[in-house]
Amino acid sequence: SPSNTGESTDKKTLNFGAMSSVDVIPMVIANEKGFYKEEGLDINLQIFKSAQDRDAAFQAGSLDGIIGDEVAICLYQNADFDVKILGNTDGDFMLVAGAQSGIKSMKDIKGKKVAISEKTVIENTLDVLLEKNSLTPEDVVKTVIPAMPTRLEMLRTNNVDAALLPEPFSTLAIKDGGILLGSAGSLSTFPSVTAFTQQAIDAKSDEIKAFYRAYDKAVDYINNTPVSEFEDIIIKAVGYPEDMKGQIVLPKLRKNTLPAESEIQAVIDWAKKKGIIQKDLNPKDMTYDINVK
Amino acid sequence: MLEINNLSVTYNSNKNKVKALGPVSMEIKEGEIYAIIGPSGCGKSTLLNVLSGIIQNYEGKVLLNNEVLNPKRHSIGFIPQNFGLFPWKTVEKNYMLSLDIKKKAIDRNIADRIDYVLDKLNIQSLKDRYPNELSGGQKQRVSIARSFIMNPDLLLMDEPFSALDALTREEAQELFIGLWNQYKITTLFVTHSIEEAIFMGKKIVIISHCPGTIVKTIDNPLFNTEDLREKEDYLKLSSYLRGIIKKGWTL
Amino acid sequence: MLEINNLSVTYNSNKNKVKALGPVSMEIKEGEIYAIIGPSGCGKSTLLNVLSGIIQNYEGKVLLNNEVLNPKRHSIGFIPQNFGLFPWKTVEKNYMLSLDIKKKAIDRNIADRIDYVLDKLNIQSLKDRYPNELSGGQKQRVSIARSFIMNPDLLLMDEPFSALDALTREEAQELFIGLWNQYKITTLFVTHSIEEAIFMGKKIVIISHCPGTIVKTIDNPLFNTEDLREKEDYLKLSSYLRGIIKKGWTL
Amino acid sequence: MKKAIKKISIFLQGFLMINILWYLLAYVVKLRVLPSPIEVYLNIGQYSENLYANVLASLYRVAAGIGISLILGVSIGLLMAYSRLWNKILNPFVYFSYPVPKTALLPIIMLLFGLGDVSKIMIIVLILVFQIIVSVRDAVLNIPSDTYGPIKSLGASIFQRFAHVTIPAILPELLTSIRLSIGTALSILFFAEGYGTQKGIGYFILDAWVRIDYKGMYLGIIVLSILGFMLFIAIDILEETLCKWK
Amino acid sequence: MKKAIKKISIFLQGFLMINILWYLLAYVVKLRVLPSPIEVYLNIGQYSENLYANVLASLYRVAAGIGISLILGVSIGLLMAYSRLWNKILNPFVYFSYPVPKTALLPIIMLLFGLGDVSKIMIIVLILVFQIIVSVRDAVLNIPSDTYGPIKSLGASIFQRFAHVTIPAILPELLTSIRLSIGTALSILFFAEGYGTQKGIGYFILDAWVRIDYKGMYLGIIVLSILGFMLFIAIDILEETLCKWK
Ligand SMILES: Nc1ncnc2c1ncn2[C@@H]1O[C@H](COP(=O)(O)OP(=O)(O)OP(=O)(O)O)[C@@H](O)[C@H]1O
Ligand SMILES: Nc1ncnc2c1ncn2[C@@H]1O[C@H](COP(=O)(O)OP(=O)(O)OP(=O)(O)O)[C@@H](O)[C@H]1O
Ligand SMILES: [Mg+2]
Ligand SMILES: [Mg+2]
Repeated sequence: SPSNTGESTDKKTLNFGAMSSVDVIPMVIANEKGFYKEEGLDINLQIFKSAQDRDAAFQAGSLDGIIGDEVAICLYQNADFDVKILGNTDGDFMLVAGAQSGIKSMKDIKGKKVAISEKTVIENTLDVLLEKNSLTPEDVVKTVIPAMPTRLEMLRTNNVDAALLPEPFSTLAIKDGGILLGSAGSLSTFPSVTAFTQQAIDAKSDEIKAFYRAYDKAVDYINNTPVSEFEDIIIKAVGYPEDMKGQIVLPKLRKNTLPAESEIQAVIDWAKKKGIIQKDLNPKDMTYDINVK
Repeated sequence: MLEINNLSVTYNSNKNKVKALGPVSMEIKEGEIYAIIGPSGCGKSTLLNVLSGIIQNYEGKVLLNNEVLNPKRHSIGFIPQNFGLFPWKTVEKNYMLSLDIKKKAIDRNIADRIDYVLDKLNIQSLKDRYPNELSGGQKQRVSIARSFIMNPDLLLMDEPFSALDALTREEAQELFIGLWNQYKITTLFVTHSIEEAIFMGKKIVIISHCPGTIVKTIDNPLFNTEDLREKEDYLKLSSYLRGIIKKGWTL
Repeated sequence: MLEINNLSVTYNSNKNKVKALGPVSMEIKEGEIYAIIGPSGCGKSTLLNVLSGIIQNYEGKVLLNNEVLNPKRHSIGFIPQNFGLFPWKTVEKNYMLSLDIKKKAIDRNIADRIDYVLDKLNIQSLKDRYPNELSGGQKQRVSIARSFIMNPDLLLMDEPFSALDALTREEAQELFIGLWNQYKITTLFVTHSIEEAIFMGKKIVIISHCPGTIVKTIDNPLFNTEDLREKEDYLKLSSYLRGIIKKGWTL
Repeated sequence: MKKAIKKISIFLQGFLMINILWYLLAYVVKLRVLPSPIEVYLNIGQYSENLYANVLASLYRVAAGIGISLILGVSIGLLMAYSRLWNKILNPFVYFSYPVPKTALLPIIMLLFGLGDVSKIMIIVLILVFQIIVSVRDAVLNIPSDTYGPIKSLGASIFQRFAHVTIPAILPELLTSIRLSIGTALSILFFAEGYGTQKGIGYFILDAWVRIDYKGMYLGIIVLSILGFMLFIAIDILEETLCKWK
Repeated sequence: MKKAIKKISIFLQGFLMINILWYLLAYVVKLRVLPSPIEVYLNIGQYSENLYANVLASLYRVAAGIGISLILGVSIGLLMAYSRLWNKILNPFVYFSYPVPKTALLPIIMLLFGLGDVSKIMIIVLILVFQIIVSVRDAVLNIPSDTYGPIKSLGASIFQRFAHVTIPAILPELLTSIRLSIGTALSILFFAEGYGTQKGIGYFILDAWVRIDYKGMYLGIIVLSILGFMLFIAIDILEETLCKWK
């Protein structure tokens, strides 16, 4: 494979943004372990505390790419913002019932209060989980709590009966006696993706290729190294609570791959039905194969 | 009748005590009008504030019509230097304030009195204005109206005309004396002007430097004399008073 | 010498024009002191504001020492009613302001003059205080110091003593006249007090109702007389002036 | 009314100027985050009925928040002004609470008051009440003591002094403080309406932001500004009615 | 210094009282979101060096934001006070911008100024500058015109009038307006430090929140309050030095 290492011709900085969540671990490791440098890539990795800030920066042109989700990419495309999915990440979203909610399985969730964030992959995952269990979205009371720490806290204090949470919040909820009712991963969907603007793909394709090569290296490293060796790095960069030290379990990560078209189509249909998007989108137009190999 | 017996006042400000007045003893018969003059800071306003019930922390005794002075029981008119009108009340609400607070019903008698006072002071037409829309002289007249309408047992005035210019001042003084002659309300007023004291005070009380005590009380035969300032006696009396002032308010 | 020729002033406020003064013509010889009296609102302050260069929008001609009056070229002292001290400057900075603005170096001459003036007015010890820490009389003296230190071509005073009480006022008048006799600065002052006009004005200018014009200019033989108020002539002159005032500032 | 009409005209001028500037800026940067005002206004139809309900919901929260803050703030402010003891006790508390970033307390407020309107109103109250307390207390203490002279000499009761002097004397400051509160309360809607609700102009803006619907978002901002302005005008009219003497 | 010392003592009392109240509330509600103050202070050690750098970073942003707002606000405020024309032009603009929720403009600010310190400082400026403009303009217009009399009669130049009268006369209002600005600027750190940085006390609080590290979060809030208070004291000392005459 043609590596750009050594060719020092006007390298551009790649600006990449993500929320502090589990999916960003490979990027953080690649940065810390120097994998980007090895690929000759100069990266500016921005970690945001809220999705809105990330979106604002992305839209304002301060970022070339982000970790987002399929719903967000639909929204971008719907708003004529040409963003392409270039890969999948292994972030998962879990539906956890509170210890005192009386919910033991998906059957008990009817009529209960579920904390989500609206018009996001979180709501999408909840709806998909409900439908898989022969329920409809109307069967639960959706309670909007955008901030994830607050969503977790409302679950812990029984203000809501269940909550849809990403890692590490879901693990914390389960540690407190919460019951895992289902997850996106259990349905073999991986709604969390990496995406770049078409503009960046056109102007910085070499850099993006280098980015994914480093990503794959990081995946190899993570899969083959005990967590304890890089635990501190991710605690610092990702926003894991300090007291999870020694208890972090990472899923087996996959090297970069594009999500299945059917999966994207399902998200498009959902968003269309919800009225979140108006345009007729085509999964083919939403992905781009950068072809690293 | 107002009786003041060994009155003295001490202010407590920031831990140190300031004796501001006293001891002062005097007696004002019903229907008299007294002028008080004294150096700046000698306690003239303090005295009026005691008599008007604003300062309640004093030593000595103050009796009005043989009862301990109490603004809730007695009816006391008070005209401060800045006229004491409330800017948020119309002229009418301002001069009716006394009746309002005392919750007096307006009977035939009072209504006549109101008409007479307003007419004399020529402020009928200002009824609906706010004090800010009045000249100094007009404000003064409204303030006088407020006190005369309530027919007080005692009227107190603290430099009532000093904020007015020369001409307006003489007009206001004459209006006041006109009304006063009608109602003969027991009155005590503070002034910085010898002229005013002679023109308006049946008796003139001279107070010493702080803490103020009474230096002398003078009978004033020139009270309410027309063309006062052109009389020979005026010159004498005023130069006598001036002499006391020059000697630092001592005899 | 100050020459005022057909001066009139019109204010433009909210679209309607108010003629506030004029036409006024007068001449003040060097080393003279003129008192101006007139009814409230007749334009006295307006006249002083023109002469001090504060109002520059006037009709007519004003010449000082044969040049068109201009505060940048001329040296003009101005004492407003509230003394015009800057609360954020110490007393020293306040009285040195005139020299500061005119960027005058302090030579032997000026230093002597400063010493003399401060000494006369007895404010040496107040140097480092702020105006808020002074009594009215002290403020007045600092304001007078400011003007005398600069040795102005023209001194203007707008009711300079009216904010002081009777006693302080007489003291201040005497201090002022003492200094004035030393330096004989051409002076024009506005007053509401007939007494003050007679005591301090070599000539007394009477102004009519708004828009003010000159009703009469009177030579005052009583200027700077000791024990003025006890003189027979004083009574005559003051009752003459009072007569004019009573007739509504007309002859 | 004169003052109100003048303000409306100033507002309209400002509105026009901002739109022109906005148009030019949008024209220059040509980015989706900054649609031109024309695009925004052309799209107004699709939101219109929706907007109405949102404005009402926010108005209710803002009004309730300001109302409660006023009741609490005025009472505590008066208490502190009248009683030296209470002033001594409460002053340090007020003083310390002033710079505490109340928005950081959102999680606690949600836990204590739930996800409903109560917690939204409470956060508005928490932010406003301290400044109202301080301004009422200072306004009362700033009434020159001799103002009470004439009414005291008439033997007025505490209550009469209060009704005839204290209240009218502090009214202008109180209205100014309400005016400032309105601005603050509206900008707090952003936090308050971010959770537990599907109604409110703050929600409308946040929702549009999430959906990357910048036209909707700017429309919401404009509506919020106009709402703020209308509340300002309402206060102006109230002031002209209550403070005729000014 | 007397004023400052008095304020420090009031602050300490307030601090104590808040902590006692906090302790009681924590004891009653027994929730993880509300750890007791004792727990918070016991954990201070693990953050200490970290906190220092964070405070410095925030201080820089706040100082720069307030500084720029002052320069802009004072110049524009003076311009509007001195020139009727400019007042006519800028007044509607200022008036309309006042109630616009500036935090909603984050996308534009990022667009125009990127993700770095400049955009953080700019959002502070955007929120503060209007209130400084208004307060400077009003302060200048409120100087009674006869204040200038004595200095005009001395033939002072515009610049001299400015230095001897205008500036000292508006100084107290300016300092009050800076004091208010500090409170606002600190609470804006919450937005401003949520992106593009890993330093700052706002970031520290947000980060602790996301980590569900409530002890750290409250520590941050306390530190922010103390920082605010110290800036207040600094202004007090400045005021006592510059406004000796008060
Ligand atoms: N509230 C107060 N606390 C402490 N001292 C006071 C207070 N009010 C007045 N004083 C002092 O008491 C003395 C008498 O004051 P008062 O106002 O009665 O004088 P006055 O004769 O009315 O003076 P003026 O002629 O200037 O009006 C003064 O020395 C004054 O400084
Ligand atoms: N800035 C202004 N705009 C419009 N009219 C004014 C202005 N200043 C003064 N006037 C009017 O001009 C007239 C003269 O005012 P001026 O202040 O000169 O009177 P004055 O003789 O000094 O009065 P007083 O004795 O009360 O000080 C008055 O009728 C006043 O209302
Ligand atoms: Mg007094
Ligand atoms: Mg005048």
